[in-house]
This record gives sequence, C-alpha cells and structure tokens, in this order.
Amino acid sequence: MSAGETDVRPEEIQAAAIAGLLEGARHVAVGMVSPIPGTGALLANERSGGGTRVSILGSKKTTFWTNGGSELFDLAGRGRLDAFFLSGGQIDGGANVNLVGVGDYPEAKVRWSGSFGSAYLYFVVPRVILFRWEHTRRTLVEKVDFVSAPGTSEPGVHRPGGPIALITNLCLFDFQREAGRFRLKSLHPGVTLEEVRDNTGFDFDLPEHLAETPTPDADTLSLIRGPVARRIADVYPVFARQVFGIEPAAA
Amino acid sequence: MSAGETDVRPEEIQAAAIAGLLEGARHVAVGMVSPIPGTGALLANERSGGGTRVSILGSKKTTFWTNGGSELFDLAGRGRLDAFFLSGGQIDGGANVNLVGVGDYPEAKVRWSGSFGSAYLYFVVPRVILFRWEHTRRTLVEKVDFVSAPGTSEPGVHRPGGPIALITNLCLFDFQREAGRFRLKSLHPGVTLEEVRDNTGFDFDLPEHLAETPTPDADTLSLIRGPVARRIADVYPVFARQVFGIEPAAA
Amino acid sequence: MTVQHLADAASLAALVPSGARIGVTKGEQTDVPMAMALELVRRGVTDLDLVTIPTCAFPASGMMLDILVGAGCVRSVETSGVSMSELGAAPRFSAAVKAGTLKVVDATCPAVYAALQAGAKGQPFTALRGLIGSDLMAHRDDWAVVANPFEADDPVALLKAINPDVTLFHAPMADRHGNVWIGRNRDLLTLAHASDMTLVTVERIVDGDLMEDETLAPAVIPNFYVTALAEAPGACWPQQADGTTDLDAVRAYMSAARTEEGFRDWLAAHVFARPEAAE
Amino acid sequence: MTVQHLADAASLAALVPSGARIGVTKGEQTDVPMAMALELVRRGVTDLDLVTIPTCAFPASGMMLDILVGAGCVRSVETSGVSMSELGAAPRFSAAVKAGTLKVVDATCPAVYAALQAGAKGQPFTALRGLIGSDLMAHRDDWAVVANPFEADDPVALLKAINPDVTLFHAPMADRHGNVWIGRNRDLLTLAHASDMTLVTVERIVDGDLMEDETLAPAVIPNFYVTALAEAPGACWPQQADGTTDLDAVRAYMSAARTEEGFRDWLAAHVFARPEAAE
Repeated sequence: MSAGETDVRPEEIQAAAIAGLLEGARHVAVGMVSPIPGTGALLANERSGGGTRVSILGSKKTTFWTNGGSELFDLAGRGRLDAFFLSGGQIDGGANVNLVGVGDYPEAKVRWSGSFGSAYLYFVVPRVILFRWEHTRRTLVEKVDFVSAPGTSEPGVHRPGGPIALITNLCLFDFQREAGRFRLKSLHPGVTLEEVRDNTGFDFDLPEHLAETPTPDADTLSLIRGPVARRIADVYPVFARQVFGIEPAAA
Repeated sequence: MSAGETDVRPEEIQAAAIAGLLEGARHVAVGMVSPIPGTGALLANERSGGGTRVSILGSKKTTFWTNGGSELFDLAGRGRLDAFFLSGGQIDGGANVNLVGVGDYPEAKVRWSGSFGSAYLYFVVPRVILFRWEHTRRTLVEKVDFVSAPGTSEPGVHRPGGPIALITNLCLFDFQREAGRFRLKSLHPGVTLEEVRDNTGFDFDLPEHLAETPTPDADTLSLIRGPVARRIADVYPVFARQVFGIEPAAA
Repeated sequence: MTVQHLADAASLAALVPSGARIGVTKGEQTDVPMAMALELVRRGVTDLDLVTIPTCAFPASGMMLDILVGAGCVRSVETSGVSMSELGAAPRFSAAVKAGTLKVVDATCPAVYAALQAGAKGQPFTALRGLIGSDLMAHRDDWAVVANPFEADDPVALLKAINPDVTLFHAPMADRHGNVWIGRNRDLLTLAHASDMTLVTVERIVDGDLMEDETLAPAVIPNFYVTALAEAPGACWPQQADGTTDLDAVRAYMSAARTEEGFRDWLAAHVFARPEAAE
Repeated sequence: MTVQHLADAASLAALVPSGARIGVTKGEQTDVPMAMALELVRRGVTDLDLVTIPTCAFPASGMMLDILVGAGCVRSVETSGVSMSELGAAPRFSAAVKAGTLKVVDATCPAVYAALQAGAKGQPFTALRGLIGSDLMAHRDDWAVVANPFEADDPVALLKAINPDVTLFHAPMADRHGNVWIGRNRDLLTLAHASDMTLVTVERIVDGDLMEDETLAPAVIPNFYVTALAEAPGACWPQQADGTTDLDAVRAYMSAARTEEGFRDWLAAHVFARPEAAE
C-alpha cells in the first residue's frame, strides 16, 4: 500500500466498490440525496470515457427528461436503465426493502417518507444496488415491517431486474437471486466478520474466500479527487466540502 | 319565402341543419375534408358568440393540441368533445359505419382509406352526426360489409356517445338509440318521401309529422355568407370559391 | 370554457370545495401553489383528498402538504413520498400518521404517473409492470392483478385511473387568453388533462398569444384546460422565481411545526395575521 | 448510446434491415422521411412491417407508403387510414390490397396512440374505451376484451403495446450532440421512446446545445433516444421546409402509379435514375 493510500476515506472505498458494480452499464440513475452512489456512478462515467451515462435525479445538469417525471420510469420500463440505487429504512435478508415505516401498517411507530419508485424500478432495472451506511440490527432486519419492494418474485412474474448487491459502512454483500439470500463478498478495511455478524439482523452466506474491499489505486483516487469531486460538488456541495474539501464552481 | 331565400344553395340548408344539431355544444371537432360540417360548426360558433368552440382537424388555426395526435381522442375520452362528424363508404340502418371497403374482409373489391378514429369517437362523443351527401342504395345499405364502428352497443358496454342524426343530400334522419333505427326527420326542399325510399337501402321509421328541412332565415344566411364563409375559405378554399364565390384572405 | 382571470390566489382558492380531490405535483420545479394552499387554510376547507404527482418530497412541496395536513384540511393523502428532502421529515404529516388522524394511501411513483396518464386519456385503468408482491399492492383496492391476455403465465398489475377534481399549481407565465406556459414541467399538462378543474397562479401575464409562438407553443397548456388563473408573483413561496427555494423559511417552519403549539403559532403569524389575508 | 452523425439519408437507411417493423407518423407536420424511404427502395429492402402513427393519409405520407408498397418493400401495414387525403386514394396500396399481396392490419387512431404510448413506457398492454363490437376488434389477435376489475359489468378492450424496431422521420433541426427539436410534433417523441432505433434526417444542424435553451428544450428529443441522424435539407420532399407540400409532385406520382408500368417508370425516373442514388 503506498503512502498516499493510507489516508483513503471510507467514502472513497465505497464509491470505488460501487463503480466496480457499474462496469459496462450504459445508463445509471442515482436518486436524490445519495452522494456516495453519485460519486461511484460519476467515477464509472469517468473510467468509461463517458460510455456509462449518469443521471442524478433532481439535478438539471445531469438529467435529460423532456417528458415529465414519468420519463425515468418509462425508459427503465424499456430496458434503458441498467443500474439504480435503493436504500431503505429497513432491508431484510430477502432483500425486501421498507421505505414506509416501523409498526403494523397502516399504524406507524415511525413513519418514513414513502416508497418512491422502488416497487417498480426494483423489478425492471437489471442492477439495483442497495446501500445503507448504518449497518445495524435496526436497519438490516430479519423481516421488514412493510414490503415497499420485494427482493425476489414468484416464478412467472416479469422481473428482468432486481438487487445485485448491498453496500454498507462495514461490508459489501452480493445478492443471490435464485437462493434469495445475501452472500458476504468483502469486508471494508479494518472490519471483522464478527462485527458484521453482530450488527446484521439477518442470516447470510459466506463466500469461499472472504476478501477485503479494495482500496482504490492511485489512478482511481486521482479520478475521484479530481474530476469526480468537482462534478459531485455541483450536486452535493456539503458532502464535497466534507469529503474532498472542495467547493462547487461558481454558478 | 323571401326573394333572397329562393337562391339558397343546398350546402347552406345542410349547414344550417347541422348548426341546429350543435346547439349548446361547448366543443365540436370536424374531421378533414368536411367542408359542409365545417360550415355548420362555424355557424354554430358564430351564433353562440364563441360559446361553441370548433376544432377543424388538420388546420393549425382552429386546433390547439400541444400533446400530439392523441390529444383529440384523450379529450374526447374525458368528455370534453361534445360533437363530431362521421361519414362512411357505407352506412346501414343500424347506423353501423364502414370506412374500410367493399367485399369479404380482408379481401376487398374496393378498398377505402381506413377507419380513422371512428371505432372510438363513436362511443365517447355524445353527439355524432353522420353525413353522406351521396344518398343512394350503394352508400346507405341494409348491412355494411365491415363494421368500422357499430351504431349501437350491447347493454353494459360503456357508451356515453353515439349517432344522433344522419344528413344527406336528400334529407335529415334522427337516430333512435334504443330502437337502433333511423327515423326520417325532414326532407330537403323539393325532395319527396318516395325519392328517399327509392334511394335508401335500409328500412327506416317515419315521424308523426314529416317536415321540410328549414331554409335558413336572412340573419342565418348573412352569418353563413359573411363571417362563416370567410373563415371556411381559409380551410377549404375550393369549396368556398364554389359555394360562396370568395377567396381566402391573403396569408 | 372561457378562462376566468381572477384577481388573486384567494379568489382561485374560493373555487375549491371541501371534500375535493386535489392534485399537486412534486415541486421539483417552481410550481408549488403555496399561496392557494394557504388560502384554503384561511377558509378552513376540510376533507381534502390530496394526490401528489407522485410525491411531495421537496422542501417547498413537503412544507405545503404539511401545512394543509397540520391545519386539518386533509382527509387523505395518496403519495409515493412526503418529506422536506434533505431537510428532514414533514413534522405535522408524521404526527398525523402516528396519531391515526390521516389516511395515507401509499403508492409508488410510476404507478401514480401511469394512473394519472390513464386519467388524462379518460380511460378506466392501465397496466404497469412491477408492484406484484409488494405490501403497497396488498393495501390498494384500486390496484389489481390480472392475467396478460397476450402472454401465457404473465400476471400484470392494473391501476385504476386518477382524475383529480381540482389541480392547483404555479407557473412561469400565461397570456391574456389563458394559455399557460410550463417549460419542461410536463406533469402539469398531464394533470390539467386529467383534472376537472385547473386553477393556476402565474408569475406574470404576457402580451400576445403563446399558442402562436412556434417555439413556446409546444410547452403550453391550452386555455381549453384552464378553469381560472391569476397573476400572483411569488405565489410559489418559499420557492422563488429564480428556481431556488428559501430554505431558511422551510427550516423555520419545520422548527416551529415540531409541536402542535408551535405549528399553531406559525399559522397565526404567517397565515392568519398576514395583512393580505384580510377579507 | 452516442448518436451517430451520418453523411446522408442513404447511410441512415443502410441501418434498416429487411423484416424490420418500421414506425412512421401521419405526416401532418413536416416530418415525412421520404429520402430514407427511397433509399430503402433503392436497396431493395423487403418484408417491412409498417406501423403508421396512426395513419398515412396526407399527400406526402400516403405517397411514401404507396411507393414502399408498390416497390415490394412491405409485408404488412398496420394503419387507421391510408390515402393522399383530398387528392384521392393511394394507388399501389389499393392495388396490393385487391391483389391480396399486402396484409393490412386495420386499426383505429386512438388505439394506435394508446398502444404506442404503452410501448413508450415499456408496458405490455393498455386499456381503451370503444372498439367493442367493431369488426376491427374481431380481426385483431393483439386486442382483447376483459372485465374491468374495478367496476361490475364493464367490458374493456386491452391493446398489446406497439414497439417498432425502427422509427424514421424528418425534423426541423438538431444540434451536434444529437438532440432533435420537434416543435409541437409530440408523436415523434412518443415514437422515439417506443422504438428500438430512431433514425432522423434534419433540415439543419445548429450550434450549441438545444437542451440548455429553456424555451427549446421542452420540445427536444434528447440524444439518448436518437440512434443516428444526418443533415439532409429537403429529405421530406414532397413536403417542403415552409410547411407546404408540392401537390403537383404528388399528383404526377398518382397519375403515373395508376398502373404497375407507370409506377415502374416513375421509380426508374425518380429513384433509380437520380444521380445521388449511385452507390
């Protein structure tokens, strides 16, 4: 490990892992208030020389809709969106996602904002990347209280899409669609398997060889800290200031 | 009958009859290449002081779509189109309309252009006015060879719309929706019941009192020959020259 | 069919009856009908059924919805998301859900769009992929799963069309004929097609006929679909005509609305005490 | 996903394979892709399935369809109307139907639009009022009647979605990024969304980025949906850039095409003999 890599931030490791999951994607959309997925997607865009198109929702500069808010979903329905990110107040071991609340629906002990596009995009986007930075038994649960979007579907249900991975502040899981279960893929630097087990509310499989999530190499880091950081600062100024110490370009 | 009315043209009598059928309509659409319905609709517009809005399809000046070609059908589906005109290569005694051709479909002895919007608008537009100037046994048949749009529907089929009348170069029929039959309403000046019977391929009912289609009064004629003729000349210059002897205003 | 040109947001809001089903967009663009919403609060309108197209999860739209809910104007909200975006949760909305005083009809964005588009066409329902197996589907009696008649073993969700009684929005400009220019904000056009009444505040009224300008006409809602409008600059507050949102105003609201008392004080200061509220 | 900028209509047409399902609009606006169509004739493409959105019943569009049919390029036409409008019937189309050499899939305009809109959304089918009891319905295996699940005793027609392999059209302008401005011709946008490939000739290429002009952007098909385009002024002939159509050219065609021999002569003179046809 070179000297420059020792001060790599967790956000950079996570973004690089995300970019790895996006290889070869032609079009990636990033939901609002998702700075790390946005960083990963823009890194994929830079690495691909622009071949991977990135749409950051809510940002005029990086979206191109001219047919109203349904256009994102329409192009996804047409197979024109290869990857999307989804988070959840709760995510369970079957990759079911809950964005609605805690408690016996419709009663709610805690009410979250709502399901947004999850119950559709999860079915039609080939690579849905789940992310939830808070890796605890509160967020990664055995069974969600409300299924905003199911992780898997009955045979016969049209489902070209679905989850491929879950990334947290501790580790990266693969999702095995046939089995309907997560498999640990890599631990972020310094994280132990024990720690992951202790903080995960669901059971998961182990890989033959448990790897460490790679620390980005120098080339990748210079992309992240250079062009990617400058672009992310236009969309997420607070995040860019905190992580990269840079300000958005004057409008 | 005043002296001025003796030289009233058949097109003027027919247009005035059509305007009578449009009373109280908020929005009337006229298909392409329909100068007499267009004249009748614009007369209704003038008489209503603009209350009856007229859209002449294919004419930029009198249509207002900004959502593509489906907008006419969409607003009709929403109940926002009160009246429409429909013709047919064949029209039968049940008000079924054939716009496709003569012969055993899909084989065709004669092929017409096609059904256009008939199979939808006939169901959802409250006042559909059928017109067919050539009143012969070739055009007004007992049973059409192909039903582009049916005159009536089975109970249970959503059908707020349908035919209300049929106007030809000989007469005006009412359509009785419950009975599914035409009833002669009035004969155009100089036409006999015998003549209508001889030239009609279907059986129809007679009214208690058989009237003559009214010749427009002087006020109506001056509207037709004044503002209506000038407006129709912009859309149908050949027709306006023939009937009203006027040219379109310089563009 | 003639567009009524009214004096102000209050005159527009006066056309909205209690019990109406109201359509509003997500507020990503500068279109939040805050002035009309506050007039509904002043009038004490009740039992509104809000339909958000498809969310109210931007600071200004979330705030508007939160105020209407907090003031007791709302019976139900059909939505795919309610929040103040990065500023946090909508306080009175969350409180009402917890208290069980507000019915939430949970949806997902593309289902709202598809159902609204069916409504704009006057069709009874439409089909949408996805949804099957979600708890959203389990709780919606206006969604159903049927067999695709053109494909073996292919269940598909059908969604009943959405047709609001009234649509409320703010737009950049209109002409004196009542044509409204909406730019790339196409959802407003779909909403106007789908709704029985469309009430619009605009930043400014321009001379001429927007429909006769070939570059502007493609982004116009023709006057045919507009019930009434009023020139009311700033009626989208806390959104601002330059496209930004006064986030300090939203934060101040959120801070006040953390409690019922704070919310009442906010209403007293910002809605009932405003001089232009005097009738 | 990058738009290919090609040299001319011939290079675009070279991307269209025999057997493709081709979408074209009705030609009410200045969008008829005649130059590309004539290149398909030159190449001797066969077995095309044409879908007209929803008709080809204007002089230039009817003529284009008639030429493709007469030249033997077409296997089937799905349409709600084919004619030269007030100039009369489409001669080679009518002859082919009578001879039984062309399959016509008869439709009705709103059904084509609704099915195309479902296609543009990637949905399997959609619902439409009307149609029931027509002979159109009787002859379509991609239309079906089902029970409305939300209403008792309410049969509703379902229509399988339309997704052309290729859309061809002419447009007023594009930029160097491949964004295409279409004005009020919204059907072109729906077609591009619904189709796998979109090939466009444009009257002119302009500098700058159409998506960054707030008045033009609402009427733009973003480059994301455009496969390839070429600057080819007049490629909509006999339509003309000023919005009119050279009706004398259409009449001359119709007169020639009354007979098979006359049509062959017309092709020889206007398609195969044109210098730019030399490859």
